[in-house]
Amino acid sequence: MIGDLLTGYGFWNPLIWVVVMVIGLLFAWLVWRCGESSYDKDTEQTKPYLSGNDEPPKGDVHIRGGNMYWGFTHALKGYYDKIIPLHSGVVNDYLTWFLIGVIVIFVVVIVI
Amino acid sequence: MTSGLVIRTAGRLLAPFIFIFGFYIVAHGHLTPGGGFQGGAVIATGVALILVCYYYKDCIDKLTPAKNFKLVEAAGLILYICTALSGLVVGASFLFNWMNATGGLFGHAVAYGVNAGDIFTAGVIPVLNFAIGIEVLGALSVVLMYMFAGLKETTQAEDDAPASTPIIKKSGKQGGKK
Amino acid sequence: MSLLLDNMPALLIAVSLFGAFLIPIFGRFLPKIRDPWVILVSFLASLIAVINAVTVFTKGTVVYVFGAAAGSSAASIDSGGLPFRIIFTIDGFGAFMLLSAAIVSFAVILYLVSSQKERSGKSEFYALYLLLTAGIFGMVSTGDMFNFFVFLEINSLAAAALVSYHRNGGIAVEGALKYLIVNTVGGLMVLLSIGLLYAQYDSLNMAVIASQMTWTTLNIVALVLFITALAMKAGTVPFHYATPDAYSVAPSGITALMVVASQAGLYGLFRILFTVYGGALNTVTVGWVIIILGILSMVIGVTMALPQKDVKRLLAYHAVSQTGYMLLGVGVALAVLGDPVALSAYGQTAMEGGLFHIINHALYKGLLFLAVGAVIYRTGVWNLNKLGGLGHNMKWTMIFFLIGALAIAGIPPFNGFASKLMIYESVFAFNPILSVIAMIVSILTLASFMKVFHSVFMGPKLPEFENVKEVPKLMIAGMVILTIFVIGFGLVPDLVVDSIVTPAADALLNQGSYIAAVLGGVL
Amino acid sequence: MPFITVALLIGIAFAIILLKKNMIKMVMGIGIMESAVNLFLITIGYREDGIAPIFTNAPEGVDMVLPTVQALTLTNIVIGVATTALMISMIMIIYKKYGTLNSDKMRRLKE
Amino acid sequence: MKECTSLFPKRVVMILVILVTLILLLPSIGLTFGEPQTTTTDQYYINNAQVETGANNVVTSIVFDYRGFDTLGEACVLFIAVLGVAMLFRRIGK
Repeated sequence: MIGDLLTGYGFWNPLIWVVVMVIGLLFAWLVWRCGESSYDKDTEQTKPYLSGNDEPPKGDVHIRGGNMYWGFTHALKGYYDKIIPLHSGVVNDYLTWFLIGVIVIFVVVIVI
Repeated sequence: MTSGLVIRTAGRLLAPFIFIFGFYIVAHGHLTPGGGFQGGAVIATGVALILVCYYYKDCIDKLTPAKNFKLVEAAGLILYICTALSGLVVGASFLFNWMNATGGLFGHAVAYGVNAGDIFTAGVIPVLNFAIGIEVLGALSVVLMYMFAGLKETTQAEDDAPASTPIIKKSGKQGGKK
Repeated sequence: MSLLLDNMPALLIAVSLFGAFLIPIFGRFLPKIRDPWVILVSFLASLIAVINAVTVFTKGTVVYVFGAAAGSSAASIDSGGLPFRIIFTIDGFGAFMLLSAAIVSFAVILYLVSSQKERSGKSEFYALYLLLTAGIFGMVSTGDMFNFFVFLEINSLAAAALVSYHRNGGIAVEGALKYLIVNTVGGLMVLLSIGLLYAQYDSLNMAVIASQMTWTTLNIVALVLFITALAMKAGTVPFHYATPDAYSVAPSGITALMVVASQAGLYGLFRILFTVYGGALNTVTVGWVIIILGILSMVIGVTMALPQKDVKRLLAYHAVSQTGYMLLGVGVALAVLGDPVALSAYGQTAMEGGLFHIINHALYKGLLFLAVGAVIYRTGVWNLNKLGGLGHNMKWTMIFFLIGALAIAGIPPFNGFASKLMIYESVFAFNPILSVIAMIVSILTLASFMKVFHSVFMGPKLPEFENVKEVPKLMIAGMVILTIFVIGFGLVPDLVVDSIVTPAADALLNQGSYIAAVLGGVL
Repeated sequence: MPFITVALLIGIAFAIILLKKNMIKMVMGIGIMESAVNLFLITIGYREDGIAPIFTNAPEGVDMVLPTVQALTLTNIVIGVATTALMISMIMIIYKKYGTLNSDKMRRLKE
Repeated sequence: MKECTSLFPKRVVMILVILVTLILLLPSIGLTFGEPQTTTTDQYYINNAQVETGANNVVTSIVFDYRGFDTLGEACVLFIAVLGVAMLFRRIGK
């Protein structure tokens, strides 16, 4: 039988969680059912209202992948400026890192 | 266009001896220094000599195309693995040397210590030697032939892809099937 | 029947190799039956791997001697106490890796047979695929140092050759060449340290070497070379540079299998650390080295993944990042190896979490690569900026990708959550900061997968992808297999942990049992 | 003494691999490293005044050198040949496509 | 762009190479040339290989019998190289 995955702090029992999720979905479905019954898909109601302006075409407002997390990378600019040049694409560098790894780990293991 | 008369004659004269020497090395692998790899490599040297003397184009026209050598190689490997699997058939483990000291082919008993050597000893080892010899001969010849042939200028369309090609049929000239 | 059962470890390799050797002949003369043959051989190999694993989990460590009169008996029957032949020693950990490789390789071949249908050079491709599978199986089941090296080379060469399959104007070949050069140098360093061990102990068997291992300068040199070379194979920071290069240009199905191939390198690392060196190790120092490698991999992997535009490259950086979790969990266990109290308190759990993450990662990262491959198969675009709105036409692919993305981000109830939870909790007991870093990395992982999911599947239908269809059924089948395991492992984590992960962790932590299994309790 | 040679050879090989930008030379460096490792394997099996471990027409009563390492070396030589063949052909393809052998120019995959 | 695109200047690389060489020089202190420390396995091969396998050449008996599986793997490596070369030089639409 399915038991708990004990970790010392909490537990993870998938069955309980599945039950909780099913209840949540049920609840969501109930809420959805209570909705306005006069809602109709193909009428004016579904159109977003942008202060009377025309809605731009969908293709224009779609955020492309490259634009997401622009702020994140911009905030960590100092970090990314350092880290991206490390991935230089030159094979010689890849092997130099190997040598550095050998030396550093050897020194660490020998000294400590 | 061919290379000079001297080279061609020398190549024609030498090649059979190289083949026989390679065969000798393969066959006596369990008695003298050598074995399948070395012998196969020597035979492949003979193939390389012929390639150098007669040019790649003439060779594949007159003799045999490179892909046949691939079959030769696969045949050698299949011989090896079948010999290895035959150990299972006789009830022992993979690669068991079941032909040794049975009296049959390659099964003569061998005396301990220094002796003159008897070619019909060592059980499956000569068989494996031959298998490896065939395999190495095929492999090195194939590699040589492909490198001699080189990459004919393939255009991007002929080449197999932008990194992860669409295989939408309608693009048409996208590298076809074979 | 018993003949076959006794020789299962040999058949594990022999079937794949035999299938691979026949493929050039089939491809030449009988091209029709080549594809069914590949599927059949792959299925048989996976089946044999599963049988082997089940045998190990029920009856204990399997020892198989190649070339002995009776293969399945212990090594010492051959001659005088020490093993003189090549020995396959499949213990719990090996069986665990066999399971993950078997599942992924079978799912991937179903996918590949369908997705590579229209290409040329398929005979070589399938033969190389089977050889790569054989290389992985051999690496995780061998008990002999040099044999390990040979399989490592098979693994590297086959993987590199497969990466270069779509030559793609040279870019794929470039990635393959970088991967090959890096792995060749690593392999040579492994061989050098095998030579160092051989010079001292005059044996190549892991158990024999383990039984005599001491902490001398020579062994330290060998250990350092092992750690760096195998970490390079596994793709941990700062040796990871070739990994994204190779993953991003390989055919998608192959990338899914290469995740397992690099985990075989991780297997080698853990095997060397725990079984061969084991108690002789200065465990705290080496454990911290492993932990720091893991933390670096996690952080740098995920931060490099965030701004990527190439979707496969992004996934490749996530592979680097997830490798860090495994190293973190196992490193914590290694650091407390000499302390029985801490080991039983949280070390064991950390170990199990790290190992559980290996199989989970193989499954969900395989699923993600296959799903992304399906997108690329239909659209031919792998730049995130140009993709969009595919959810309308590729519903199944979207669902599979979503499941994989939630699993990798550690969202319940998928399998990634279970292993990550174990790692967090046990690492928190060891050092809270490490655990916090792991959680932050997990959040960033979720964030970056939201980006991929949004930009590939969400949004309005784009005009250029108007006619995109769902992928063929076989490709779906390959993804379904992995999805079933991803969900299944998430729903019954305790069952999985008890039945396969705990034996694996025990096998690693208990060095003596490995030695006793090979040397017949001589020690 | 031979071990010093091995270390120096590996150092030279690393220097070639890291400093030379020509891919063919890098492959040569890897070849040197392979030879160095082979040399190391052979030397750890050497015995003073040993003969090759072959019984055919061997002199009586002489020590033989250790045979295992020679077998390993044979295996490694073949693996080296295979690796080199694959690398060289990849470089040939890249040269055809990129028109250069320089590893600095070979970085369409980066970041 | 500068002529040299490597991250590391040549001098740094040379220092790294020298350090690694120094590390690799350590085995020459620990190992003795000409007298292997332990020879149990190999002495067994020399003594028994001829009887057990019937081959006069001990190296061959190891390559093909005791460690025959390695040889299979090595043949596979060669096979992989051939397949890889054939795949790289394949021509489409042949």
